[in-house]
Amino acid sequence: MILFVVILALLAAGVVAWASERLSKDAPRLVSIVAFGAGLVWSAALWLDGADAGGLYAAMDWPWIGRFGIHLTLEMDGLSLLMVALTMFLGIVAVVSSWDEIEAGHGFFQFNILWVMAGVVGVFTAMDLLLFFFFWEVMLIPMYLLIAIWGHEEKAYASMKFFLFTQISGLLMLFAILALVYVHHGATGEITFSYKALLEAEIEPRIAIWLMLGFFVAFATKLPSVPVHTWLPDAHTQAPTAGSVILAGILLKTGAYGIIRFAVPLFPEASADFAIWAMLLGTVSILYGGAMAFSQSDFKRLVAYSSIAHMGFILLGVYAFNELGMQGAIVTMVAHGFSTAALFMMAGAIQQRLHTREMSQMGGLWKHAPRMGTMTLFFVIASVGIPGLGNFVGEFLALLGAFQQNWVMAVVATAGIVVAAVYGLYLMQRSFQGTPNPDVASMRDFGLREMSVMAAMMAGLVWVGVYPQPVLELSNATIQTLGILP
Amino acid sequence: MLDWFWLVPALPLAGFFALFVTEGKLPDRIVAAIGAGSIGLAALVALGAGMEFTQSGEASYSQTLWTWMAVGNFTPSITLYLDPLSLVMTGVITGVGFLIHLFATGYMWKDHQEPEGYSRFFAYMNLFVFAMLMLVLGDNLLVLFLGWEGVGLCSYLLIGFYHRDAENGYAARKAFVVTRVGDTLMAIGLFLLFRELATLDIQTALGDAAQLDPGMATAIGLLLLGGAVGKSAQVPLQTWLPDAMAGPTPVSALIHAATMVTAGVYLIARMKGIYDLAPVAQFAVAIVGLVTLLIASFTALTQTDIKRILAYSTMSQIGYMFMALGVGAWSAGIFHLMTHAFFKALLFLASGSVILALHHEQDIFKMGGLWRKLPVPFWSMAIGSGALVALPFITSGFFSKDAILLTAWDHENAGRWFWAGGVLAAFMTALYTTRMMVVAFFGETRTEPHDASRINMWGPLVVLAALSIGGGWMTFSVLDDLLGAISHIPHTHPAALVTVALPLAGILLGWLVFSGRLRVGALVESPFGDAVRRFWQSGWAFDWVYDRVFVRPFLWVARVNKRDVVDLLFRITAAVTRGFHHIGALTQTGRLRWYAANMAIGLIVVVLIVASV
Amino acid sequence: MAIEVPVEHVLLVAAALFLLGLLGVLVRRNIIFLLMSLEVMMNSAGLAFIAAGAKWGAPDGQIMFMLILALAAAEVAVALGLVLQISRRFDTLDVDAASELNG
Amino acid sequence: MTLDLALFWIPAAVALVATGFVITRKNAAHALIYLVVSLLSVAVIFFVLGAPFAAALEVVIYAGAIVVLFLFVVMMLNLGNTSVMRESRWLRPGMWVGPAILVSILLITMVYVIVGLPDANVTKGEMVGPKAVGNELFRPYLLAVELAGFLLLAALIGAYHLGRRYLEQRREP
Repeated sequence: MILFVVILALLAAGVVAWASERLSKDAPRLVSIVAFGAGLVWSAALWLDGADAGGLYAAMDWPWIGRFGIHLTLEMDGLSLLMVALTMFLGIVAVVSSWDEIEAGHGFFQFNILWVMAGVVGVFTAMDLLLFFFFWEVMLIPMYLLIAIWGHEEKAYASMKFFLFTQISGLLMLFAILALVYVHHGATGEITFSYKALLEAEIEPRIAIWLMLGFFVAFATKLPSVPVHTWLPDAHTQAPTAGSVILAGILLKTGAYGIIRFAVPLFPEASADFAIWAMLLGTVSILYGGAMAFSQSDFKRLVAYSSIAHMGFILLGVYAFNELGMQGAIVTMVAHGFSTAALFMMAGAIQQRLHTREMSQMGGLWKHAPRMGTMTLFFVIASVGIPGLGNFVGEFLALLGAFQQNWVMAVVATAGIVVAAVYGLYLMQRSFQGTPNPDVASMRDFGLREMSVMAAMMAGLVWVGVYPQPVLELSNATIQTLGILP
Repeated sequence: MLDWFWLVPALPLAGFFALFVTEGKLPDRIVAAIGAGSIGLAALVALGAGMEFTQSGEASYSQTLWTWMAVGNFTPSITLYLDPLSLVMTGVITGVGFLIHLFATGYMWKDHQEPEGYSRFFAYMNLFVFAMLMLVLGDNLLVLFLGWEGVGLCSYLLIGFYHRDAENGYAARKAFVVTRVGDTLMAIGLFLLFRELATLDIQTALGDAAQLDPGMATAIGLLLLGGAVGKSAQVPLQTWLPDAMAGPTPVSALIHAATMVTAGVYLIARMKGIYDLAPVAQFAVAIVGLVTLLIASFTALTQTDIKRILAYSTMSQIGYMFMALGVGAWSAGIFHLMTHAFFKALLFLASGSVILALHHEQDIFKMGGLWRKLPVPFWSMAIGSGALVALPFITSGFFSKDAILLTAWDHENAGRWFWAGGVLAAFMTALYTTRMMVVAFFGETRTEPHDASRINMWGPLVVLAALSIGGGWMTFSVLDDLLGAISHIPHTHPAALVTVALPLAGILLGWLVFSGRLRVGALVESPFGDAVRRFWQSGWAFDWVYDRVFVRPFLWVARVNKRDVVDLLFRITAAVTRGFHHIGALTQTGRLRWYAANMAIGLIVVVLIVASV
Repeated sequence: MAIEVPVEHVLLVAAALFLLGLLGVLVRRNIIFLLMSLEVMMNSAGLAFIAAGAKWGAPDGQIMFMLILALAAAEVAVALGLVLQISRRFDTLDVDAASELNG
Repeated sequence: MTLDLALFWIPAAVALVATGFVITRKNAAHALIYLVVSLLSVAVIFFVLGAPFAAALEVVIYAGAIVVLFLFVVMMLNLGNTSVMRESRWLRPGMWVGPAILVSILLITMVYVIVGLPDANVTKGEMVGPKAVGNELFRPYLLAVELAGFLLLAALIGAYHLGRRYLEQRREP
C-alpha cells in the first residue's frame, strides 16, 4: 500500500512541480527536493525499522486486470530498499546539479525528473512482470524528454538513439514476458504475470535459453554492455546534468537490477549455461570501455565510457554465481551511483562555467577552483578503485567471485583496473592539472550548495568503502531468497 | 599503551582529515604543527606501545577494530597486527617519517612553485603515513592491499604535487600506472590465495600454507612478487622511480627512499611462509634483486641529476634487499631496509637542503665546492654516502650489506654468483657515490648557495646522521624468532675481505677519476664508450622499449578508435534505413492526381485478383 | 411497375460512369472539376448499389445509396471549404500547387 | 423486354454523354449544368429500376443541394474568362493519353469481370417504396444512420471552421 502511495506521491509531486512554476522558478525545484528528501527519510525509516518475517519491508497486492492474472504487486525486499534509497538520494543530487543550468521550463523539467524517478521506484519494487514492464516504459519517456528538450547541441540524435535502443530491447523483453506467461499457461492452465508464480515455471531448456536472452538483451542494453553500449556515450554527453546523473546513477542500475531479479532467477539453468558468455561480455566491457574512455577528449564522454567499464564488473560478478560476485555487483551498483553521479555533476558544472566539455579547452583549472579540483580528484580516485572507497569493495568482491568461477576471465578483467588508472588520471591531468589554460580567465568555485551534495556523496563512498556491512546485509537477504546460488 | 595502539594509524589519518576539511585555510604554522605533530605523536605512541610489546614477551599482538566486510566465508576485518617485523616497520615509518615531516615544514615553507600548497602537501604526507602504517600493520592481505594502494595513490599525488608542470603529471601517472601493473598481479595473487585457502588472513594463510599444492605456492609467490616488484621499483617495473623524483625532495626521501618502495620487501618477508614452500619463487626474488641491483648501479653512474642518482641508488639498494630475501637472509634484508631508510632519507634530505640553497638546481655539474659553504648538508651527505657505500665498521650500511653478501656466498645454488654480483654492484655504488660527492661538493664553485636552512631542517639531518652511523651498532635481533637470525661469518673469511675491500677500491678509483687525477676522457668519449654511456643513462633502454611495445600501440588504438568502431554497426543500420526512407519518400510527390493514378493501378490489381478467383 | 433489365447492363453503365469520373480526376488540374468528377464517381457507386437492390427487390441498396449520399454531402461541404482556403493561400485552383506534403 | 431495355438505356446514354461533357468542359458553370443533367438521368434510371425514393433524393440532394453548393463556390471565386483560358492551357491533349490508357485498362477488366458473371441476373422489376426503405433504415441500419449523423455533424463543423476563417481573412485587408 505504502509503495503505491509513494509512487503516486512522486507522480503527483511532478504535477505539483509543473503547476508551481507559476509561483516562482524556485518552486518546482523545492517541490522536487522536498519530495526526494521525504522519500529518502521514508526509506531510511524503513531500513531502521527492519524487515518482517518474510524479509520484506513493504508489500501490496491488488488485482489489476483480473482476466489476464495481472496484479498490482509491489514488494520491497533488501535489494529493492537499497536501490530505492539510492534513487531518492540521487534524485536530490540531480535536482541540485541542475540548479541553475536550466533556463526554460523549470516546472516541466522537475516534472520529468520526478516521473522518471517514480518509474524507477516502480521498477525496483514491481513483482508482477507486466507491471514491471509498465514501469520500465514509464521511466523511458520522461528521460527521453529530458534529453530531447534540455540537452546540448546534438540532443535530437542522442535522445532518439537512447529511445530506440531502449525501446527495441524493451520490446524483446515484452516478447519474452508474454512467451513466458504463455509457456506457463500451457503447463499449468493458469494465466498469471506474477513473478513468484513464474519463478516456479518449468520451461523446456531449448525455449528457456531464448526467453532468458530476451530479458538479458533488454537489461544488457540498459546496463549497458558491449556491444549494445553505444547509445550511452551519446545520451550522457548530450543530456542535461540532472539527466546524466539520473541516467548513470539510477537508470543503468535498473539493468543490473533486472538481471539480478529477473533474468537469472527466472531461468537459472539457462543462465548458468550462458554465464560464460555473460562474463565474457563483462570482461570485454571492462577493457573496451576503459580503452574507449581513454580515447575521449570530451569530459562527459570519458566518464560515460568509464561507466561502461564499471558495469562490466556487474556482469562479471552476477554471472560468477556465487555470493561474493553477487555482493560485489550490488556494492558496485551503489558505489558507481555515487562516484559517477558526482563526476557527471562535475562535468555539468564545468560546462556551465566554461561552456565546453572539451578537455583541450581546460587544463590547470585547479588554480581557479581548488574545491572542484579536490572533488574531481576524490571521485576519480574512487572510480579508479582505491581501497577505502566504495568502488573498490564492489570491484574486488566481483573479481574475487569471478575468479572462483573462471580464473582466466577474472585475470583478464583485473587488467581493467590498470586501464582505469590510465584514463582516470588522464582525465584529472587534462582538466584540473597541468599548465593553466590562458583562455580561462577565471572560474567560479563550488559553493555551499554543491559542496554539501558532494560531501554527502563522499561520505557515502567512504562509508561503503570502509564499512559496507549494512549494505551487504541488506542485499544478502535478497540474494539468499532468490535461490540462484549453489 | 598497547590498548591505544590504534592511535598510531589514526593520528596521521586525523591529521589528514583536519587538513582536508579546512581546505588549506589554516595558517601555515598550524598546518606545520598538525602535519608534523600528528606523525610525531604517532611515533611516540608507537614507541610506547613497542616497548610495552617487547617487554610483554608475546610473539604478536593484534587489535581488531571492526569487520570490514563479511560475505559468506570471506570476512576480512580491520585488524592491526603487531609483531617484531611490523614493529620495525612501524618504527621506521613513524620515526623516519616524523623527521622527514619536520624537515619538510622548513623545506616547503613559502615554496616557490606552490606557495598555497603547504596544507595540501601535509595532507597528502599524513595520508601517506596512514596508508603505509595500514600496509605494515594489516593482519589481513586485504588491509595490506588497502595500504598498498593507498601509498601508491599518495605517491601519485605527491609526485604530481607541482601539478602545473605537465611533465610532473606525466611522471606521477607513470608511477601510478606502472605500480598498478604490479598491484594487478598482486590482486590476482590474492584471488588465487583465497581460492586455495579460503582466507586472506595472513597468519591463518601462513599456518595453512602447508596444504598448498607446490605449484600453487609458486604461482602465488610469483604473483605477490609481481606486486612487490612494481611497488619497489625492481626490474622489470622499475622505470617509474627515476621520474618520480619530480616530487618535492621530502617526498622522495619519505616515499621513494625510506618507506613505500620498501613495501615490496616487507610483503615478501611477511609472506615468508609461502616462499619457504616455493623455492622457485624465492629464487626469482633473488634474481630480480640481482638484476635490478646491477642495472641500477650502472645507470646511477651516468646520471647528472642528484636526485636521479639517489633514485637509482635506491633501486639498487632495494635490489640488495630482494636478493637478501631471495637467498634466505631474511633478517638481514629487513635490517638493510631499516639502515637504508636512515641513510637514504639522510641523503635525500641533505640533497634537498643543497637544492634549496642553490635555488632548485639539481644538476651536480652545476654545483661544486659546496663543502665549505654548506657544512651541515655536506657532512650529512658525507655520512649518508659513507653508509651507502658501506664504509667498513663505522657505518650502519656496512653491517647490513655485509650480512647480505655473506649469506649470499653461503647460498646453496648460485650463491657465488649472487655474491659476485652484489660485490660488483657495491664497487659501482662506491664509484657513483664518490662521483656525486666529488663533483657536487668539491672543485670550483659553479653556483653560489645561500643557506636558508633552519633548525627544523638541520635537526632531522643530525638525528638521521647519527642513526646512519649508530644504526648498525645496535644488535639487530628482534626478528630472530620470526625470520631467523642474521648469519655472521668471521671477517677474516676471504669473501668478507673482498666485500670490505672492493668499496674502498671504488672510492679510491672514483676519487682519482672524478677529481681529474686520472684521465679517462679518451675511453668515455670513444664511440663505444659514448654508446655505453647513453645506454646506461637511459636506464638500459627500458623506457624506450615500453614506449614502443605498450604506450604507442595503446595511443594509436585510442586515436584511431575514438569514434567507437562498435557504433559503426548501428550507424550503418541507421544509414540503410535512411536510404530506404529516401526511396520511399520519392513516391510522396504531394500531387493528388499522382496518388489517384496509383489508386487506379491498385484498383486494377485488385479487380484482376478478384476476377481470377 | 419497374423494368426488368439484366443487372450486367446497369453495372456496365455504373462502371463507365465511374471510369469517366476517374478520368476526370486524373486529367483535370482545376480542383473544382476534380470535385465534380469525384461526385460522378460516388454517384456511379450509388447506381451499382441500386442495381443490386433492384435485383432482389430489397430496400438495402437504397439505404446504401443514402449513406453514400450523406458521405457525398459531407465531403462536398468540407472540400468546398478547402477550395476556398486553397484559392486564398495559393492564389490558384491548381491541385498540384498544394503539394507541400511531398517527401 | 425491349421496351425495358430502351427505358434503361436512353437515360443511361444521356448520363454517359453528359458526364463526358462534365469532364471536358472548360467553363465551370457549363460543366455544372452537364453534371446536373448527368445526375438527373441517373435519377431516371433509379426510378425505372424501382427505387423512387432514391430517385427523389438524387434530384433533391445531389442535383439540388450539392450542385448549388458548387455553384455558390464558383460564384464566390468569380471564375470568369481568365479561368477558361487557364483551363485550356491546363487541358493539353497530351494530358489525356496516360489517364486514358489507365482507364481503358480498367474498363476492359471491369467489362470482362461483369460479362463473366456466372448466372444471368435480371432485376426483379418490383417497386421498393419509401415505406420499405424507412422500415429497414431505422431498424437494422440504425447504427449506420447514427454514424452518418456524426459524419454530417463533423462535416458541418469542419465546413463552418474552414469557411469562417476564409471570410475573416478576406475581411482583414
